[in-house]
Amino acid sequence: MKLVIAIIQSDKLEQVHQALVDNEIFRITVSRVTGHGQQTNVDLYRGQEVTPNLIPKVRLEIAVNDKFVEPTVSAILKGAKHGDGEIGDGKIFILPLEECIRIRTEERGGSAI
Amino acid sequence: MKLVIAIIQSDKLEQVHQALVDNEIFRITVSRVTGHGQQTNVDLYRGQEVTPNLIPKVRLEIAVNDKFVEPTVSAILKGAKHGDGEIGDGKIFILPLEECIRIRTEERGGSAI
Amino acid sequence: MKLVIAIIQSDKLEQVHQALVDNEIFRITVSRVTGHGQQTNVDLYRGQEVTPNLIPKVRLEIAVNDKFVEPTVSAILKGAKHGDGEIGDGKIFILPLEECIRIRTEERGGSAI
Amino acid sequence: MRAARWVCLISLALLVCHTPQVMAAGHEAAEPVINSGTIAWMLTSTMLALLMVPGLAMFYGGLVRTKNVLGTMMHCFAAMAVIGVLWPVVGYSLAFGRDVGGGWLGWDSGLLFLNGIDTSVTNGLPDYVLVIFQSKFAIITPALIAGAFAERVRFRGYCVFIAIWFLVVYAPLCHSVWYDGGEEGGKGYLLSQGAIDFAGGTVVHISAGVSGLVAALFLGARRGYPRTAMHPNNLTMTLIGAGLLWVGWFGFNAGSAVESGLKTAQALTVTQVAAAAGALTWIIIEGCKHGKATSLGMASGILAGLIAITPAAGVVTVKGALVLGSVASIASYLAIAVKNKLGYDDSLDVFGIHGVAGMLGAILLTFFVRTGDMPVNDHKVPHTIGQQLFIQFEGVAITCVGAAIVTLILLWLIDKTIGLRLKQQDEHAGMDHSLHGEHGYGLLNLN
Amino acid sequence: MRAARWVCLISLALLVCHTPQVMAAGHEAAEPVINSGTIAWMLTSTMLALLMVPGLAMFYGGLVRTKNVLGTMMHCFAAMAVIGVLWPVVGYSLAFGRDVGGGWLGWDSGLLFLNGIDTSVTNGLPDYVLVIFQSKFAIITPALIAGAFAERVRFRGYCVFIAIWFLVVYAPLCHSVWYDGGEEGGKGYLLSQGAIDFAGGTVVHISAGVSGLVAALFLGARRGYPRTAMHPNNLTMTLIGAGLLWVGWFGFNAGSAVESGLKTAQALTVTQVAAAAGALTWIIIEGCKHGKATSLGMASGILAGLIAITPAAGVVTVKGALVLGSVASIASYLAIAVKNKLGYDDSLDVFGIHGVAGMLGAILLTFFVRTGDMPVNDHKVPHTIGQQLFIQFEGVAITCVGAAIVTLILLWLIDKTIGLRLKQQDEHAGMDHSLHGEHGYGLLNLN
Amino acid sequence: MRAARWVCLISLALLVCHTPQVMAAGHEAAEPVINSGTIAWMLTSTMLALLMVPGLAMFYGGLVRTKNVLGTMMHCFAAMAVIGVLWPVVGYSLAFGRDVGGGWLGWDSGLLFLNGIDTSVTNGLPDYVLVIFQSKFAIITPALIAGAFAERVRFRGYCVFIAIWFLVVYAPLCHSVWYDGGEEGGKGYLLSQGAIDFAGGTVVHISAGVSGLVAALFLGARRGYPRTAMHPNNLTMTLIGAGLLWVGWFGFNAGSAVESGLKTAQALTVTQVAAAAGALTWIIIEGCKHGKATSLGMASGILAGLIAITPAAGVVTVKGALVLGSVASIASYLAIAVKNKLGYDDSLDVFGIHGVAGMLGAILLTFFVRTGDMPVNDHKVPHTIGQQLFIQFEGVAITCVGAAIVTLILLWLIDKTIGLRLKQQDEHAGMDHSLHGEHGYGLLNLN
Ligand SMILES: Nc1ncnc2c1ncn2[C@@H]1O[C@H](COP(=O)(O)OP(=O)(O)O)[C@@H](O)[C@H]1O
Ligand SMILES: Nc1ncnc2c1ncn2[C@@H]1O[C@H](COP(=O)(O)OP(=O)(O)O)[C@@H](O)[C@H]1O
Ligand SMILES: Nc1ncnc2c1ncn2[C@@H]1O[C@H](COP(=O)(O)OP(=O)(O)O)[C@@H](O)[C@H]1O
Repeated sequence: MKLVIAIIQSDKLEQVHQALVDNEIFRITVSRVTGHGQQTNVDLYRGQEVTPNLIPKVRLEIAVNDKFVEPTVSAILKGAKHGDGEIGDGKIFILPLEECIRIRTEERGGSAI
Repeated sequence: MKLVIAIIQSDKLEQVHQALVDNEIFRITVSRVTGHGQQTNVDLYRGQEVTPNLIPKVRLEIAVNDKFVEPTVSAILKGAKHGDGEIGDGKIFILPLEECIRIRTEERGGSAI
Repeated sequence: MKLVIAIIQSDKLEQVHQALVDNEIFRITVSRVTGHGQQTNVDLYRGQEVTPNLIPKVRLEIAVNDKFVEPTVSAILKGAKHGDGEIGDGKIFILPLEECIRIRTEERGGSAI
Repeated sequence: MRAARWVCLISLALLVCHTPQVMAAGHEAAEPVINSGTIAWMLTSTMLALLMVPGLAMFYGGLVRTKNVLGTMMHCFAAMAVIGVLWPVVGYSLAFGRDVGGGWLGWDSGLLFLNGIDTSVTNGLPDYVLVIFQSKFAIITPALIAGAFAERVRFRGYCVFIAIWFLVVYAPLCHSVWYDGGEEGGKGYLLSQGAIDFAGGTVVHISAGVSGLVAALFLGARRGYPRTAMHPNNLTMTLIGAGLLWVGWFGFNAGSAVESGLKTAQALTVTQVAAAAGALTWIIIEGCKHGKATSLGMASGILAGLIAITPAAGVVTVKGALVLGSVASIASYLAIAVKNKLGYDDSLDVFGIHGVAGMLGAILLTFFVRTGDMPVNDHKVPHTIGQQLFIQFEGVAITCVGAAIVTLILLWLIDKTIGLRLKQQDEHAGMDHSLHGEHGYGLLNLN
Repeated sequence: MRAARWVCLISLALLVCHTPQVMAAGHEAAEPVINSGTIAWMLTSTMLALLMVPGLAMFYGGLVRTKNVLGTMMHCFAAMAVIGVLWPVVGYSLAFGRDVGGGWLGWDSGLLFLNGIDTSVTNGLPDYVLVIFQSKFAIITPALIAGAFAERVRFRGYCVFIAIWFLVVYAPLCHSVWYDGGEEGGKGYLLSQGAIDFAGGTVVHISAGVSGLVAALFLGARRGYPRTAMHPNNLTMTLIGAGLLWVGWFGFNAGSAVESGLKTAQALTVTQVAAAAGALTWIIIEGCKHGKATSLGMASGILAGLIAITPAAGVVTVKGALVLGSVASIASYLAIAVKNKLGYDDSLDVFGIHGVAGMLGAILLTFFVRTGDMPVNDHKVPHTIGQQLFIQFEGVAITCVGAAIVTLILLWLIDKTIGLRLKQQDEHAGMDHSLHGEHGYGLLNLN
Repeated sequence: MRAARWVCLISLALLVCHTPQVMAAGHEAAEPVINSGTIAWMLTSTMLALLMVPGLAMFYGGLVRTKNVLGTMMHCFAAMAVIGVLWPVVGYSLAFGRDVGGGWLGWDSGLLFLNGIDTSVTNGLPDYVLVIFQSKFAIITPALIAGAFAERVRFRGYCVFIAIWFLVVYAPLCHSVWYDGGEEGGKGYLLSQGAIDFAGGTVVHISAGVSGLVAALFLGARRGYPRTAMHPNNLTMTLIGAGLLWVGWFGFNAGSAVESGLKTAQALTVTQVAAAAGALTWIIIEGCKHGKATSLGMASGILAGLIAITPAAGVVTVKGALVLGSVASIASYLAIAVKNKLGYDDSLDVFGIHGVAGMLGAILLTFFVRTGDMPVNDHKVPHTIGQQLFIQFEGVAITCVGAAIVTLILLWLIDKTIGLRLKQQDEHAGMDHSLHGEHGYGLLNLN
């Protein structure tokens, strides 16, 4: 099992979610984060263009069984890109996941994902 | 060492925290997340029943030494269930943790947990 | 590759960020979390000193190539300490990271970090 | 109606201040006589009506998604800026200038930039007072429409839309309902028919509701609607907005008495009662149907009650207010249920609440008119309920049809020229970022 | 006191508008004479007092936990809906109908639905004006109580509680303190004793404070209290709420002069001064004790000052206001410290602030009464300080005992029948979700 | 200017209420005659001006970083507490006591604690009314300065600073612009020169703007400025704050007419028009320059317009208001661009907006003065535009130089004694935590 963590642009959440559902990944956990990368995002403040060092992003956390890793990644890649890819489109991180437990049934392992 | 990540229902935070303390797990980090799973949660919007696709949840992150993994899991299971377990009660993920460093003292490993 | 997760005090974010940049770590993801550890933080509520069990913290997530692990850790240690280290200064967790994908270019592995 | 009342009530006010002509003659005869009490209340009403703009911004702003909160609030503030300038420049002349268009249009080049009335005092009240009081109605009406196409219009297109809409829909309606130029000046068409519209049921709420409906249908639904749940970003703000609207409505309705006297007190009393009745009814409906009374229901009920009493505030009694408030809540509740069935996207239910409660108030009020407040026909005989009902229906129908057609043409024109609907990408990114380069809640991110 | 003042002050007002009877006789004698200035101010005061409801909703709403913010604000808005309907239907008749219960109860079936007074004008003021002004007092009082049992009551039980509480506690108290029916109508009991309660110290604040205390004790603490820290979810909202309350209080206190004249100006001045003194005192205390002045301390001090001056606003001078405001802050600060020692859960310190500052104001005012404002006995001799002190104590004591006993019975009845305390699971989940099916801050979650 | 107008306008008001002396003589001669309409409006204005304090707290509070939101709002509320107490105790005597310092200082020990005027009525208006109306100006001015050194001052130092600043800068300026003691009392210096400052352009906005600039330069920039972006934490709050400021400004400006009559209506009308013109201009500039109109731009434009019209409200016509509002927005926009170039940290642009728009309004108004409102010289001949322009320049210059020098000395003294600048660590941690022991938005964290 793997834990896929993706940092994406806020406006792409809907598309990514849709792409995941299309690939039969139904369970995700998302949160608001702020990111600092290559991207520079321009805000206006009283006529001045301001480049904040921290830009709002969305973080997805998806636990998947091994064979679902690639479908998940490709769904995210599909949904998260602006055009052919723009700076700031984000990253996907894949971590090993040792155990997964469904609280409701206490079942463990792959079936609990 | 392991990193235990749990996604639970917001109203169970207090009970889970209590259960953890009872099992001598004192240090945790929590955050607000939004989850999408099997659960459907009904909100009202001008007389219409609305089923949001993203439901507020709480995410716990607990770094523990190996022998504390099971106590932690059982504490969460105990505190997080609604009755005998309801859809939406959440998940527990266990990740390998290679190193842990206490910033204050710079000590590393199990004793820093 | 490793995923470095650090929980630090909110007021140290700026210093930590600066220290990371000084060590040539430019990409990070941060979020607001609430932590419970040894620290007791006093708030006032109508003349009463209140000790909340959950204290606002900042969580950093930094994916790095292996040789950058120590520079990252030392930068965080440098930036996050209050004086010689105070209770509540936080923790650093290091997790194994199997894969990293840059969404924009779809490149994988170390170069995508 | 109203203008007619001014004359008679202000004469009464003068009466109270006694034989002013004689008095004034004693001292410099040139000094116009003023009624400080009436002025005090009318200025207070003006301020209250202005308070409705931030109130509405809060109400609407809280209901949209986080990424559109500023854009939605800006719709209200933009009305304050755009109409706030247009009104003194040309709007007042169109609405309250001497009738030149068969009761549908005014014009008086002497009123451009309010030139001619800098020191005019009519019946104890400086002309400026009514100009500015009326300006608030002109500001709030286009802002109301914005709720119907929330979260999906371009800011530039919106500004042009409200500016022109104000000139071609609002100004004529306002003229027709409220302009009374006496012998020489002519009279607004609906006013001359004897239609009762105390504080703008037709002019403000029906016209905004219908135009909103047309705009919502013309522009189409928000992307993702209704599949994606579109959660209010801040119901506490919406609730406070509803509270401020209630407060501001006192100025709107009680100020429309254009005096500080009995009629004012009556208008304020029924306004308060109808709002409470509307709110109570809505939460009772929800309590019975869902077992839960919502805060948005409370706010919606307040609004429905206030809207229904608007055309009726000066002419019905407390019992009438209780009935109008309750029935308006029921009707709006049902109208929204129907909307959900039909599936069109009137985002913040401008038609469902303003349109429906406004029409209902304009028509139902007939049954509760206080003896003595029924308009009279040419022979000074009060209308029968049937006659008045017909007139009220006529007013509502003309407003609906007129507003709908003109709005539709206007939308089409703007959409073809500068564009109104937001581009897909901008809609996804949210208006705050794509149109205004800002974020409503910086607090959400670390800074 | 107040009613008595109406008569004399309004006669003065008429004086200013001169010989109206004669005048009016000259022209259509039927037209009642009105005082437009007084009406303007009284309507403004009414609006200001209404503004206190959203103000209180913000103040209270900001202090509870995030999951209860809407539920808490709904307590204030529900009072607006429930009492807003009850007051014109039956409440006014109970409070201001002809005395039928030994100075403790009024009744006049002609006032049901405000039937009889649709066009009444008394001493230049339409009756409606006072009806609606008074309605705000009736609305705000039950809403105040809600702070004592915040975060743990069922919405339905709460609505029933405030409805009945209003009828059996508020209406009698209001009648006893403010009803003056002249020769035939009788007089409220406390009024006839000569108790000074300018703007509702006993009726509003003491009665709410004591009832809140009883309710807090009866219902028990919130689950987890005081072990778990219960953080205010939005102190910015609380602070703005305190600001709006300050503004609204001007209407509350200065409107209670029921005129627009010297007494009004005096009441407004001391209100302003006492609020500032209360706020300054509280932050000085905190600064000395903790080295940090809190925003909640600022807000609490503002409230304590405003509450203490409420019964005294019309009768004390600026020096008295400075003293009352400061002492109220000190007393409330201490009262809350004592509460924390005792460990009961008066969640938002309704008793600690409203109860304590209210009592203190009602009693201490005796020492600062302006010469000429001291009530007179049957022989027209002003009371001595000792005599007045006794009367003030009596008023406070009766209010406390009466409100406590009746509230207790009422709580018991409701708890046994429809239930008042929230179920454990619902309390954990929060009122917003479990009772209202909503979330206050959608912005917290992605949407 | 203003004081002079009181006399003449109130006599007019009395005129309307006719031959009061005769009347009053007929009945108990002791009773002072009051003008209830004027009182009603002046009290309403007072309330509106008070509303500006929470309005400003919202405006400023929303613009700083999350960790400083409460601390910034507390700056506004602290002014309410500190000056709210100082004004009745000693401030009024300094500002409106008999002239003792060559037109720059008043003193009347009989006015300490407002002792002597508890029942005074002058020209139909209780003295208290003006005392309390004026107190709002005294409160808001120091609060405005706080924006210039937002996010980096200690609370204690700030409180001491505003207290002394009020005594040594505000009170003399206020005396010099508005005090008119007639024959015996003397006259304020600027007033005697014939300077026009209707509602406080120099006294309030220029003095606050200049003092803010000096303070910003003296204290230095926030740590991290301008490298780190300092995002507004809550622009929705800022926008609502701007809305409340607009509403409150009606009291500020129209109340400064000290009557309820034609001048009041004129002042209110141009205030509304200038605000709308300012807002529209700013968003047009932004739209042209960046393709995006921001909500902060809207709010800034509203403010610029309101500030520019403040000194001019009573004397210019609608056209003048349109010009003043627009030009003020352009000038403020440019001023802020210059600031960004120069790199000093006037955090919330107190000088860029209040200072610049204030000066501009004070000077430009000369070209739009209504015939008949131009001040006259000793021979009763109205000033020429050139003469008046010189006087206006003189007023602005004196205010700037005086405020700057005294503020600088004061800052130096406080910094050397109790300390003003926040310690580095506390600045990093944020004022809310380090100075007030609280968090503005508890909702951000789980609770
Ligand atoms: N090594 C990393 N560790 C943690 N977060 C990262 C890392 N690299 C990128 N991110 C996150 O991804 C976001 C997008 O990164 P950015 O560098 O702008 O994109 P790109 O790599 O496409 O140029 C950043 O804002 C940050 O939140
Ligand atoms: N595979 C997963 N990856 C990430 N988050 C998950 C996953 N499965 C469940 N979750 C989280 O747990 C929450 C509860 O899941 P749900 O499916 O409703 O519960 P259950 O498994 O008991 O039916 C979800 O809202 C989501 O946040
Ligand atoms: N084992 C742990 N698991 C998860 N979070 C932890 C753990 N230990 C510490 N933390 C986080 O670090 C923060 C600081 O910990 P604390 O115990 O106060 O510091 P210290 O270890 O220096 O005494 C906590 O508030 C918590 O958020």
